[in-house]
Amino acid sequence: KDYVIGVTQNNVGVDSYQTTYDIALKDTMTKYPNVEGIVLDAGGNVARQIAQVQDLIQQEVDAIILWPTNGQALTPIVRKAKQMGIPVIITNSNISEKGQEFITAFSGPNTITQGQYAAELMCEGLNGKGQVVQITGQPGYQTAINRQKGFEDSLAADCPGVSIIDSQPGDWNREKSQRVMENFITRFGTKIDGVYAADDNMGIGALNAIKEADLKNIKIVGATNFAVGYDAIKEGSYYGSVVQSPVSDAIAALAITMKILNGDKVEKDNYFDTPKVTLANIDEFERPVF
Amino acid sequence: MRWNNFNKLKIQPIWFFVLILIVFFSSTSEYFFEFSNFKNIFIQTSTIGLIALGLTFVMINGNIDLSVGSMVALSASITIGLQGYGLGFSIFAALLAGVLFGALNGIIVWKTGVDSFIVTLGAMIGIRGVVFIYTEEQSFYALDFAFSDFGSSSLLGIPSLVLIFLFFSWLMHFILSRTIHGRNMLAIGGSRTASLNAGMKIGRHLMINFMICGFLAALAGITLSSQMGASTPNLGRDFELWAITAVVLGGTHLKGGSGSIIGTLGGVIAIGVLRNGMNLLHIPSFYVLVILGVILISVIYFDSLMKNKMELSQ
Amino acid sequence: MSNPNLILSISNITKKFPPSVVALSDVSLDIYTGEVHAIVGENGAGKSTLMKVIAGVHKPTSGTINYEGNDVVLSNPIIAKKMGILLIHQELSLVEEMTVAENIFIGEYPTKMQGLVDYKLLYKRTDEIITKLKCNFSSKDKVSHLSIAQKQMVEISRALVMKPKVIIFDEPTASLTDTEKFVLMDLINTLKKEGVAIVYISHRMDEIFTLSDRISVLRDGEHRKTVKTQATDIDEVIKLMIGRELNLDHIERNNKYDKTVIELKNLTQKNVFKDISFSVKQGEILGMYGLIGAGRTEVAEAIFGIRKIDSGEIYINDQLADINSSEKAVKNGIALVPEDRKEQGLVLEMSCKENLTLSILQTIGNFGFLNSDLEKKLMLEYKDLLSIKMADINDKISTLSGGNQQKIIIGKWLVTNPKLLILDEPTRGIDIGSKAEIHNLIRKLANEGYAILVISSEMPEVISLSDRVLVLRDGQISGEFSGKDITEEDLALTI
Amino acid sequence: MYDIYAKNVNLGVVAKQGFLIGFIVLLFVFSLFSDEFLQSRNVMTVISQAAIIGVIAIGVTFVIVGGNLDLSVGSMLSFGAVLVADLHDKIGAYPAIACMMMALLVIGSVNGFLVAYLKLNSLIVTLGMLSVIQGMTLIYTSGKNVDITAQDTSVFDFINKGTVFDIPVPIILFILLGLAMEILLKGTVFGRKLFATGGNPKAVLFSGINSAKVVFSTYLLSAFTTGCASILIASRVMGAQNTVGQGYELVVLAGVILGGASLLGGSGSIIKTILGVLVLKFLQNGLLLLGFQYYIQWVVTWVVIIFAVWLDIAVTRRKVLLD
Ligand SMILES: Nc1ncnc2c1ncn2[C@@H]1O[C@H](COP(=O)(O)OP(=O)(O)OP(=O)(O)O)[C@@H](O)[C@H]1O
Ligand SMILES: Nc1ncnc2c1ncn2[C@@H]1O[C@H](COP(=O)(O)OP(=O)(O)OP(=O)(O)O)[C@@H](O)[C@H]1O
Ligand SMILES: [Mg+2]
Ligand SMILES: [Mg+2]
Repeated sequence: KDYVIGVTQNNVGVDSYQTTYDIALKDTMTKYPNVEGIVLDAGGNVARQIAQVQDLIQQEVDAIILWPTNGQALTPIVRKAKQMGIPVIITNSNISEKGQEFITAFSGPNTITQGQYAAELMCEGLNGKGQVVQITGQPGYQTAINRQKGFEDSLAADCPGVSIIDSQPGDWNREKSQRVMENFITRFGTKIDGVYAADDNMGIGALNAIKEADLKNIKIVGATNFAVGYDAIKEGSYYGSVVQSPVSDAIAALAITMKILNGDKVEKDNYFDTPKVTLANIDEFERPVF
Repeated sequence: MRWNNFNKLKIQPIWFFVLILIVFFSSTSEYFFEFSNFKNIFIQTSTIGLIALGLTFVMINGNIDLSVGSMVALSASITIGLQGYGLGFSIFAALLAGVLFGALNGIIVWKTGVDSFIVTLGAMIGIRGVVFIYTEEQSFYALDFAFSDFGSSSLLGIPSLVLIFLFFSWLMHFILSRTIHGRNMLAIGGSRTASLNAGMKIGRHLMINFMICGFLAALAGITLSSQMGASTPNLGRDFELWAITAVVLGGTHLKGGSGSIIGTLGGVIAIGVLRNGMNLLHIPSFYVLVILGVILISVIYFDSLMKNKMELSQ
Repeated sequence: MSNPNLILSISNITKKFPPSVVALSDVSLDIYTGEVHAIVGENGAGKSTLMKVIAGVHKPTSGTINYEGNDVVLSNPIIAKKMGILLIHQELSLVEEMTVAENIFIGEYPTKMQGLVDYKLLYKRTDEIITKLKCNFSSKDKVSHLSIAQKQMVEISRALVMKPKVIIFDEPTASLTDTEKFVLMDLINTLKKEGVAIVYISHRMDEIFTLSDRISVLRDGEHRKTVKTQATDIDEVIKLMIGRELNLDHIERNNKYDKTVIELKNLTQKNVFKDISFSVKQGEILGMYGLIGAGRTEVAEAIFGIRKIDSGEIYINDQLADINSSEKAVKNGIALVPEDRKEQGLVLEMSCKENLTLSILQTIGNFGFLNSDLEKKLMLEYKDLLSIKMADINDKISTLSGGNQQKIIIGKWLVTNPKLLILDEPTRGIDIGSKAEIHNLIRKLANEGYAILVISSEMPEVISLSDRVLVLRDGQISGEFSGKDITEEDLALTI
Repeated sequence: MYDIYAKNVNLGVVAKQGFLIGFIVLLFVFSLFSDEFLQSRNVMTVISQAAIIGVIAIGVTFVIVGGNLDLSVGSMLSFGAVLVADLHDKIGAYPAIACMMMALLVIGSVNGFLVAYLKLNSLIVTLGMLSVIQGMTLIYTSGKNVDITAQDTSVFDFINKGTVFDIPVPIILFILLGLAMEILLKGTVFGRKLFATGGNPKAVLFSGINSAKVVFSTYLLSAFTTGCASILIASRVMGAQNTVGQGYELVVLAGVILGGASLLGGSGSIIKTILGVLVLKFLQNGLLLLGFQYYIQWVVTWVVIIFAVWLDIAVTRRKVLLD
């Protein structure tokens, strides 16, 4: 084999998105006959991921695909990789400003934009007026922070009629999110007009709680459209979400890596589009596989 | 007899595993048995290692400290967050925070009689909250690479972080085996009543060990943040479990009364070698979990077999 | 104060344990230097409690303590120890995982520089001490590897570490054999000559009378009387202790049975015991005597299924029995009252009642549910039968005096109605009255057809109880005696 | 003042319940600030939420009383939930429940065998099992979420949303299980043996009791109650995530210890464990209703947990303070 590509994933198995990404990446790798892949998983643990990059450098791989558990903390080790002459491709979620000079390329969605999209959906769904609660991802994680920031900033700027009455973390966990929503309902009752959940997995948890409390007319907006979310949109109980395919995410990351290995020129930032989806345009999209 | 000698040298059975693992991985991965890889292993284990050193003391007393993981995050955040005032100051502040929160844990255990498990479980949640309040959920990063360059620097070919870890291992070993404090530690863990009857100041003693543990956890936070040139508020989650595992693998009993730094060192390195080796062998991540668990259990199984043998040969 | 030798004077000490126990009421005592002051009393009379008050472990409910002419408040053992009062506890207070030396010097390690233990000196001084006390273990042995008697010697060695002015021995000889006992007596006499005040608690009258200068008697927490040893005799002391004449009459032994209950053939465990063969008949009391470390306890444990044997067979009722667990032993009708009460006998956190019924849980269950009425009934029955002193049957067993704890353990096995009852040091720490009662109980049980194996390090006990005596030496049977005419000389020659 | 032997202070029945008093104070304080807090709707919600952790904690209490630990319950919960949710669509609700229970009992007996018969350190064993089971779960699902999509979900709907006498089924299950297990712990021969084993295993050996069997059973019990919790969680979210139980082991343990069980074994009570779990959950709920940010909630939790236990100790004077 000509090339060895080392991959360290963020946290495979924590949700279907990351898992599907992992499977897609491995599948795609087998399609390149001259490539051998070493796919590791950091389990969401920064220190472990640093160790894994170290171990990949130790094995003198030809390129590293990195899905950072944290944008800042991986910067020094990425710098080290660069010093050792190994190109680093960041996937899914970008690393810090300062690290930009050491990476060869980034490929993934723009999570701030996703937050904005969600805000636009929410604004549209509530006709520019109402009170929403927000269920965020695991505290401290970049995607969670970005989606929250994009959502909040955009609402404040472009949709002043919609206000956020509380935010609590749902930890990317459907059961936790359901619990949080139950407590929101106890506290705010019918004052709630909308729910923003940082992914559909948690959004469905919120939907469960809403159904159980027998509340009507609450608009739920999620992100990373999951199959359950897709079905719920179709059924009309879920307002909208943002489509993001882990398969294209993975394929894009690998394609760029191959280009780099083959010596082709690549763009530094390679965002792929993550369109909004609602009942109105749902037929344009396939049901997600996860 | 053979076992007897080992016992005299106080070599814990865990070291045989380290040996076995090294032989195994050396023969299965071409990258394993290299100086640079051992450097990596040591750097990788130094974080959990420092924590485990402090935990050994607390656990010999028969207590436990679950707040170490959160302490790592707090100290890392302070180190990076206050670097504007000079690195020396920020490191001092981080260590001070470690000692103070350790003292707080200790004082509560001492003065209220609440089980240390509860006290430090509370602190694990609460200190994490303090971290998020202080950082406002943000990751911090170092202004330049000077700090992370230190993290990857070497002295006489040995990484500085490894030297720090080895120095503290030696120091803790010295305290445990040579000083009055060390002897009292084993006595208090072995029998509260006997220690009380002997007139020891148990409460104060326990508190000192919590402070040492807090200090070392804070130090681990500093060394870890120097590897990352950054801090994240989620740093150190589940570190407590791995550190405790290392300590127990090293022969310290949860109920207290026995334990050694050399054993803990063995436990730490066993886990480090295992993780490193599995990375090098490219084992799929789901299977890593299964293998890790199975090996952990087998280690403790063989450990008990060996201990039985030693007992018999005496 | 007139007498210049008066060092410790306690006045009107009362100690209550809420809610209802009055362990000491209005006790006053004077302790003099250069004297051995014996304290006697039945189990639960308050001897240990009084000593704990003196050593700062318990705070008295009321009363004063005057030490060297000053009124003092001994709020914890550290203060008492600093002032020169040392208590050698009745219950062993050792750290099992540490060495002999570390235990003897616990809290008092010799140092070099600040805070560093001087191991050389530590082991040197320990070696001196244990040679002086003729101990047969080394300073570097782990305490957990010692037998209970050896542990007791470690405890006693502490008296030689500091130079205390008052030493209190709380039943130091309860688990010692004669050899060590004599060493201890020598030690006490030396200390006395050096001007140390010694308080000595024991249930053995012979010791009391050979050692002491003065005897104080406690009964039900009250100070009955203090008498000069020379001016009194055993009968008077006993009468003061129990408030009546002691009936020392033995129950007549009769033996109308002839069935062999258990037979051991060449039982061997490598390095522990070898070729042990004997049998016990129904209605027979077999005594087993030997020095510490002879391996008697180990043989008992092997019979009880908790010690693996390397070879040999056990026959129960002439049938080969494979007893490889204590569960099976109990099913086979074997009962063992273990030698280490605290470690092996009691669950300290449980109540008296719960401890008593631990061995028959299976049989008193009602489809697996506890039958608390029956438990209560049994406890009350055995409380009377064994005259156990306790405030309430639901009290934690840890609050009972040592002797009463021992009675509960014996009771725990009597309730199982065993065929073979093994008693390992059954009267250790038991007062003279109860001891006589327990002895008679053992005789009665034998008369009723139980087979009984009594292990004891007390020669008189073995001789007066047993129909037949086995002597063990270094894990092997070195002699067997039977009939009424066993003498102390016989036994002494074979050990 | 120090009196190491004066442990057995026998206070009145009321005074003994320091923790209960703490709990009531907590409820009272929250109800001052939040009108919704003590409304039956909210109370029902919280208890239903608490049922999942509470049910596991009931089983784990047995393990703790025996002087051991079970850290594998978190992974076991994930595994059970994934399994029952996945099988629900394939073979129907009841067979799925039966299969899942069997699987968890097998896992429980592995735990039990290693700890009770091989006498291995329970912390390491169950931590190892935590990892193994998490791996198995991921391998089983290939890392994907499981959703229940079958048409007929009546059984799970009943478990999740049904009521009996207006009380939600999870709460009923919780209470019944709690009562049954309290009786098992306090009123049976098994329970007595367990307390003795936790208190002094040597004395138990010398009493002719096979403590290994007893300890083994405790792991079966914790697997069983975790199985019950798996059903609750799967029917609640109508699906399962591979990591749904992650971190539960510590919360469960916190509840058990809050309830006064000692990690050293030999003490504990199901009722108090349940109280411990309720304290945790009402605290969480109250702080959320007051609208604190999550990290402030964490700090408050810290203070309240320690305060609650301290109150328990101070009121009952169970423990003597160190010098
Ligand atoms: N901590 C305690 N709580 C309640 N009662 C206690 C406690 N300690 C001792 N007692 C009670 O006080 C009384 C005196 O006990 P103590 O141990 O002093 O007796 P003793 O004379 O030493 O007996 P023995 O000869 O058996 O050792 C007993 O009735 C005992 O049950
Ligand atoms: N922990 C141990 N490890 C190895 N050998 C031991 C241990 N304990 C005792 N032995 C050995 O077993 C033998 C008998 O022990 P032990 O002292 O208990 O006998 P014993 O006859 O029951 O004495 P006693 O009942 O008078 O204390 C001795 O040879 C002793 O050295
Ligand atoms: Mg006494
Ligand atoms: Mg013996």
